[in-house]
Amino acid sequence: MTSLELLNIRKSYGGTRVLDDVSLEMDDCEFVAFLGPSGSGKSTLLRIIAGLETADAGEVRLAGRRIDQLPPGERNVAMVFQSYALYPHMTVRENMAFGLRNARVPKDEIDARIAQAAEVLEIKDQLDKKPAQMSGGQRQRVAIGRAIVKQPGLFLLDEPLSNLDAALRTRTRVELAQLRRRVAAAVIMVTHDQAEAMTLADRIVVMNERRIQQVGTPMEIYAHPANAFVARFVGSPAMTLAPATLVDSDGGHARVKLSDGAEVGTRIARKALPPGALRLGLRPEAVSVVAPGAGTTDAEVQLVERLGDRTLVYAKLADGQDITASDQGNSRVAIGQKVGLSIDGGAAHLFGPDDVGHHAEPAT
Amino acid sequence: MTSLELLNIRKSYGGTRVLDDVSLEMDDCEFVAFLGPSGSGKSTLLRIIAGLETADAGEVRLAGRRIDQLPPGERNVAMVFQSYALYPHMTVRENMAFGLRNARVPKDEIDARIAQAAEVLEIKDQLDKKPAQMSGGQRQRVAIGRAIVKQPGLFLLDEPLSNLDAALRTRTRVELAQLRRRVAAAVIMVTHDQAEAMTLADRIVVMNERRIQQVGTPMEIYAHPANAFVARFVGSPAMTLAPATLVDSDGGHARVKLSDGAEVGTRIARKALPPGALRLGLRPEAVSVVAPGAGTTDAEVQLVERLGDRTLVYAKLADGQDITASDQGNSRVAIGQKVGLSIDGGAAHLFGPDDVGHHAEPAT
Amino acid sequence: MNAGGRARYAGFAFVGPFLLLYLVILIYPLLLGIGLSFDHADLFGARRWAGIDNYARLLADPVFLRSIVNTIKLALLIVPPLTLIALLLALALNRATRAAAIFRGIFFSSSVLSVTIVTLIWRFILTPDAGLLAYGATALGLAPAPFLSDPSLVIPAVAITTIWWSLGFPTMLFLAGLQQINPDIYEAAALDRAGKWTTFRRITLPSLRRTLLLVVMLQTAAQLQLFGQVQLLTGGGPGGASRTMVLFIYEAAFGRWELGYASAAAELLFVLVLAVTLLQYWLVTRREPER
Amino acid sequence: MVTPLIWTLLLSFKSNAELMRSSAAAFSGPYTLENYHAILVGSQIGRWLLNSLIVSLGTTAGVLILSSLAGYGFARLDFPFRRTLFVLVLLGLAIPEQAVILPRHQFFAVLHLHNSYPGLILPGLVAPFAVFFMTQYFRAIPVELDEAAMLDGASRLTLFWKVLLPLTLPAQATLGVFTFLGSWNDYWWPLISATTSDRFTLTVGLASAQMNYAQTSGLGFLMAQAVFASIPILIVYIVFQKQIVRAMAGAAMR
Amino acid sequence: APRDTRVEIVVQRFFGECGAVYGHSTDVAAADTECGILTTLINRFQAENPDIRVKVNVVAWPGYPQLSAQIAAGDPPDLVTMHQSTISDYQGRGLLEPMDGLLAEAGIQPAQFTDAARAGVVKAGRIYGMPWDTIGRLWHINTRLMAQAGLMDGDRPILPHSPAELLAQARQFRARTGKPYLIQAQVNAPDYHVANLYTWLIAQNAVIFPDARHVRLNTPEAREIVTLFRTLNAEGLTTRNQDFPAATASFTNGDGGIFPTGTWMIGPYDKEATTSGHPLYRAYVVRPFPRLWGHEAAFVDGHAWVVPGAERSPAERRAIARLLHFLAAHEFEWTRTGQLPSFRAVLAMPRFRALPHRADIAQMAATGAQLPDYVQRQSAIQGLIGEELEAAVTGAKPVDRALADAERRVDELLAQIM
Ligand SMILES: Nc1ncnc2c1ncn2[C@@H]1O[C@H](COP(=O)(O)OP(=O)(O)OP(=O)(O)O)[C@@H](O)[C@H]1O
Ligand SMILES: Nc1ncnc2c1ncn2[C@@H]1O[C@H](COP(=O)(O)OP(=O)(O)OP(=O)(O)O)[C@@H](O)[C@H]1O
Ligand SMILES: [Mg+2]
Ligand SMILES: [Mg+2]
Repeated sequence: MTSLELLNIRKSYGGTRVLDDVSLEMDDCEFVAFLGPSGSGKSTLLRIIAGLETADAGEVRLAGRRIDQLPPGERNVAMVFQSYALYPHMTVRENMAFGLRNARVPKDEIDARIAQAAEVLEIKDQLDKKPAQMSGGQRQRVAIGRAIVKQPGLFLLDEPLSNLDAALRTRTRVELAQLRRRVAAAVIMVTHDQAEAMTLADRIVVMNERRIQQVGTPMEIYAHPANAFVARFVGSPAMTLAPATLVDSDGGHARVKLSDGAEVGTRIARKALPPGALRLGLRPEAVSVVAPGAGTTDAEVQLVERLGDRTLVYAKLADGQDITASDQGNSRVAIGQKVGLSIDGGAAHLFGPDDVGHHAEPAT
Repeated sequence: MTSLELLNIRKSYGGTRVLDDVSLEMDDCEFVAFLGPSGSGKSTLLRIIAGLETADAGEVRLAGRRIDQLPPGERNVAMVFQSYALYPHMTVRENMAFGLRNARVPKDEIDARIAQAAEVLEIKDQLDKKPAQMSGGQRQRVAIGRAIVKQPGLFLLDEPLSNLDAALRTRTRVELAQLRRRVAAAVIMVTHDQAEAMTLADRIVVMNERRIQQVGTPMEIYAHPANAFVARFVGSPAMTLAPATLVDSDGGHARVKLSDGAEVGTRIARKALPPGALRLGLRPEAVSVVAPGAGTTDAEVQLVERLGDRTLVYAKLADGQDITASDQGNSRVAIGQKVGLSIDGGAAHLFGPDDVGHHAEPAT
Repeated sequence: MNAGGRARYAGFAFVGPFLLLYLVILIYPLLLGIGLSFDHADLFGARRWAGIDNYARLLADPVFLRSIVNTIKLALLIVPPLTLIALLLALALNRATRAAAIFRGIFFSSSVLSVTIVTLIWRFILTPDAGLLAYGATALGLAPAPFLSDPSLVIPAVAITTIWWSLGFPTMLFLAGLQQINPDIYEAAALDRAGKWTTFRRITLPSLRRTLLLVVMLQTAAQLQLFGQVQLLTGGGPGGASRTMVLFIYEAAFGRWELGYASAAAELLFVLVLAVTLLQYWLVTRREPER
Repeated sequence: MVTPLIWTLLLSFKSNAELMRSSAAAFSGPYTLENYHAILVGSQIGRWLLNSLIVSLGTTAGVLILSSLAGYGFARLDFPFRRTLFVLVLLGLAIPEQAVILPRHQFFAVLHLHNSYPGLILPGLVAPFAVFFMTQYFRAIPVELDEAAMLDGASRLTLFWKVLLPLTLPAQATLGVFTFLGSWNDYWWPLISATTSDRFTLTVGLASAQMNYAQTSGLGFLMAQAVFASIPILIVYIVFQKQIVRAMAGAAMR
Repeated sequence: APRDTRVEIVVQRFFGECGAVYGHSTDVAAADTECGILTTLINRFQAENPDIRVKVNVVAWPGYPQLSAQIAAGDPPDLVTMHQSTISDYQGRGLLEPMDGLLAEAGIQPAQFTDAARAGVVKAGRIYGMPWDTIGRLWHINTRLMAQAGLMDGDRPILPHSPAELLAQARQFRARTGKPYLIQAQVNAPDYHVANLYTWLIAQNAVIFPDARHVRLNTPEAREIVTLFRTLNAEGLTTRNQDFPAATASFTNGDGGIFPTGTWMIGPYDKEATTSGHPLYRAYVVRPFPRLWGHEAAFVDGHAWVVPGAERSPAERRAIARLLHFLAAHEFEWTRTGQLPSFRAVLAMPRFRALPHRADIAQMAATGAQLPDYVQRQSAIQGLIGEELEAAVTGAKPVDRALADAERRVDELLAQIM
């Protein structure tokens, strides 16, 4: 069932357009991430849904009801702020109860809901502390708890993890994932961390420059980026985009030549490609390190990032083109070394002059 | 050549011991990361080196000279604070010049050094801005620039990346790596993010509970964790530690049985193991998802984390033991599903009752 | 920030009560006063149109002109040292020790006294034949300085009294300002080889810029209205050497019953205070980046 | 710095007759409680104390309420002429008391407000600095808190009352102490507004209790009065001193 | 409780509060100090007249800002203490009730007043107050030091009869005792020099205020008087930097010969003079200002009871009259403070004459002179003249210029009176 519906939302600040005709539909219980660079309008869109900002045009509907005219408190949405925005003078319990009291929920019911949320979030013994007495991770949970107890139709999370340190972030991410399976509600999470979005969301809404660039499951977005922006933005480290020229086609599939002369055969349909300059998109896992001369082309190693289970190699082709490759965890590659790169053309992408992405045809 | 030398450093706050007999040697131009959980004393140790705290006992030597009696400004070290600690009322240029002026460096020289640092850090056109007018990433670079211009013998960085958002963090990490190759000085970086430490450091000093747990290159620490703490702390997601009992040995190598009955043959020397309860250490990449029944054992999927290029699967064995496995990027595994797990015993670790780690013998 | 702009006028409900009182109790009398300043008027309601007579007379009245000079001199002699001492005190007391807390209390307690008592105390300190300073001076074999009867010493004497009396509040403001400064930047400065003085001048002082502005503005406005100390301590003497504008206004109103004249002087004082305050604000903020 | 204070204290315990010869007598005994006795037994001191408390507390409460409301309004709400009105309030900082006190007196006479508590309290309620201070303080509170409360369904009043106001407690304490202090020591307005001695505040009452040449013949008594009148403020200060410094840190200079 | 139906009158006075000692006392004879005597007097009146409720409003000295405020607010008290020199201000503006009727009702005839007192309350031909005393300045003299200086003739101090003699005696005093001849409160006390100037101008029959709008100060007579004090100051024959409390203490401690100050100090100093061991013990007399020019004269002022204009019922008037009557009948008690009586009868009383030093100063009731009744703003004017005189005496300004400035400023002030 459709839960949230955005219709042609438009918003400007002063003379500056911030959102341009944004429309979106979201299912009940769906977890959607708004992903995009800073300033792309993610928070603004979220705040329009929450009622903290007013759209200049467009409609917001929740469970079929138009809510954009309602005050924030009556929209049946709950929000977790980036800064948590816990009430510093209230205990955890009071923080959670505040919204319910305002909604005149009976006392018993309030207690029950708080107890339950505290159970889920494992903060039962923190209920009488004040936020200042808690660690960052605990505060985060209280902020989530404050949203949960309201049993809203829609959770809105604005960069809920960005204030946490790396260790806590990974843990909290898992917690968020588990949480959403326990509470039956739709969730929108704003983030500019693609790993976060990929991990948590059912669907990702990639935003850039006032518009939605692509909407899709994490895998769709990773595997079939709609355009070069999405391709670069999603995936870490970023996809290499190397200028390429069409050479030939084998079996209807495009074959391209990189600027250093190396040729790569793709599984992308030749005829779908527009005329004009192309860029070849290569994720690091499509480029592996081999002995010099043994691969598609050779390169010089610029930087080695050892991540334990695998190693990322930042290299330069003969003509200066940067390219990121991957190697095993116990790679012996060193900076300055010459290596061979084996490019898996079957996993490559092509982007035309209009920036639209073209992807390998499914293996038959 | 030995650059920094710490000898039996001890420190208490009030009655609480924070550092216990810490000793360390560090080479010229080496990049060392202090890695450890919150409260393990990393910052304290760093601040003792900088002269911002005084050790209760022990010596600090830099380039052979004892420095623990010198005031901070005269120790020839530079520090980058977690909060940057930029002087808010000074422009970027003034921020960088401040320390040099105090050291009576000639005006020309100051200008030259600032120009050079600005060049390296790509903040040339920001020099006349004030910190408040800059983004987090830019401020970070200014903080680094302020350290660079002093041309110190040792850089101290206290969680230099923890204030950055995820996108910026990855980029800055690469920048830091490049930077240290351009400035010839030893670097100590405090962090509790193991990815950061692994990526950047020549050697990692793992700290916990007032003491150094292990010192080694990232690969040593990843591959041969000295104890269970290091094993769990380094590597993301954390290594699974499953109780195991010694069954038998094949060819002098230990073979163990997990609590669900599955048996795993390791390449760990049998005779090195102490008597008593063992734990089997498995990194996610040592456990791969296969069809049910086709692997070492079976498990039920609890959570799936899709990272694009690979997928992490959090699962439970029949007896309730948690285990983390990995699968390909396009894995179809879903929550609740039964899967088989194939355990690569050759990559497993064993920890004895004394917590000491035992690792596979090198393949011959 | 509000939904739908329904609450465009809600703000008035919050600022309204204050604004109403403000208009009725401050602005309306101010306007009445401005009206009065164009009248010949006495305390009991007699009124006669005077045009700019009062102002013309004021600007030709050497006593008034001297009171302006005295007032400005006093402000100049009080505000900078007061600010400086308060700043130093705050620096000294900006620590969490018990002693510091006790001293904060002591320095605050002089502000607690009413002006009557303050002047009384200082009269006894300053009087050359009987004051504490006199005892001290005599003990050192010096002739005690006639602080209250020498025209050139009376203004410094009043200034000292005032500084002693007013120290509490600015000290508090500075203490607060100091606590705002991120302690990390002091450590950064230590690593940057900044000595005590450099740290103060280049780190502390600039960080206190806004506090400094606030203190100076508030104190200037207050000291330009200095009154009780001179009325009680010197009566404006000797020979008018310490008559301030407000004392002049007081004398004109209550001594001579020339309400119109007093009002005109009060309006000129208002203009002076306003001008000086705005000037300070402009001087300090003009080079600040937009925030 | 402290000497004058100690001296005041010592003087207050000396007999007036002895002090008439020399105020230096303060530094040696004998000390006496006669001055405090005289204050306490003096006919109307209880009444004046009560009046001062009513006026000072009334003023303080009023200032806190008005400036909190206005501070919130100026800091958080958008309404027509907001900036202009705020500047207008700031102009009030420059208005000398003398420019308004007499016209205000006449105007209060017309309203028959003199010699009454409202007449004594009302002028103190108009405190532009308080509004400025509270506005700054409210500005320092993150807007997210407002938004969180709005999403929690709080009305503007609930938001103000339950969420923001408690956060300004340190500021209220500071402002309260200074307002109380100013009101307690105010002399001119109560002098000309309170016309009968049963409406005098402590400052006016104590002044009236002085003989013409009190400095000569009643020095000890005067000092005892000073000490006596300061006690309530010192108590208030000691109780709130922690809050005060914290508060100013929050608002003073953002 | 039944409502208080008694007629109420509000008495407003300065002189301080002394409820601690005299709160409920009606024993006037046992009372001491201005405050004590007045408090017990009113207590006694209240006790003797239970049908009247006397509400006493004690105000801070001098009480005029408050009185003005009360009048401006339309709520003045019924009976108020006022300096006689101030009556013109309020009378000139029509704010006081003429009291001829009230006094008649109280059984008091103006002829009972001393000349000095009557001059203080009669304005424009009508009586605007019941005089309560006459206060003037006297020379308080330390006879021990005068003896040491060779300026005693038996138990009588030798006082000068001309300016030259004054200087000679002062120099002699200085030489013999090493102390200043005069103790003068010159700091923050503008009226001090004015009293000197007025006294000796009046002694020469100089017209100070020729009419309501002018003063005449820049005259040879005035210059001579001021020059004398300038010389005293310049030669160190007087204390220089003292204010009133310092000068008072100075005289108490025997640090100078003569302290010209008010009648009100007789009581405290006499107490010193009768306490053995104190510097003034048996070494204190007072005299009116000496005759340096012209004839014997004293510039005096006095307190009076006045009635601000307001609507009052006949009952209230009767109550006021009864209080006035009572006060008049007990004026002797008040003179124990050191002030001179305003009723001839008291002046003649043996009890009064028997009070210490009173016989020496009683003549002031006859020689005492006040300014013409049309002179307003005396207090402001004295402040203003005093400021200029202080400048002249201390040498900050030439005498001529100071006097000319004073004249100009006073004329300007008078011109503005509405
Ligand atoms: N109140 C405002 N007034 C003016 N411009 C604003 C306001 N709020 C946001 N903007 C502008 O709108 C654009 C979108 O802002 P928004 O906060 O929605 O971005 P975002 O995608 O959430 O970015 P981030 O990742 O940095 O939070 C930005 O350019 C921002 O500068
Ligand atoms: N000034 C201090 N007074 C008392 N205890 C302190 C002080 N500074 C640090 N500690 C304590 O010393 C221990 C080590 O602190 P330290 O800051 O070195 O930890 P850390 O490893 O840097 O932790 P984090 O990762 O949280 O920064 C902690 O338990 C901390 O509470
Ligand atoms: Mg945002
Ligand atoms: Mg730390």
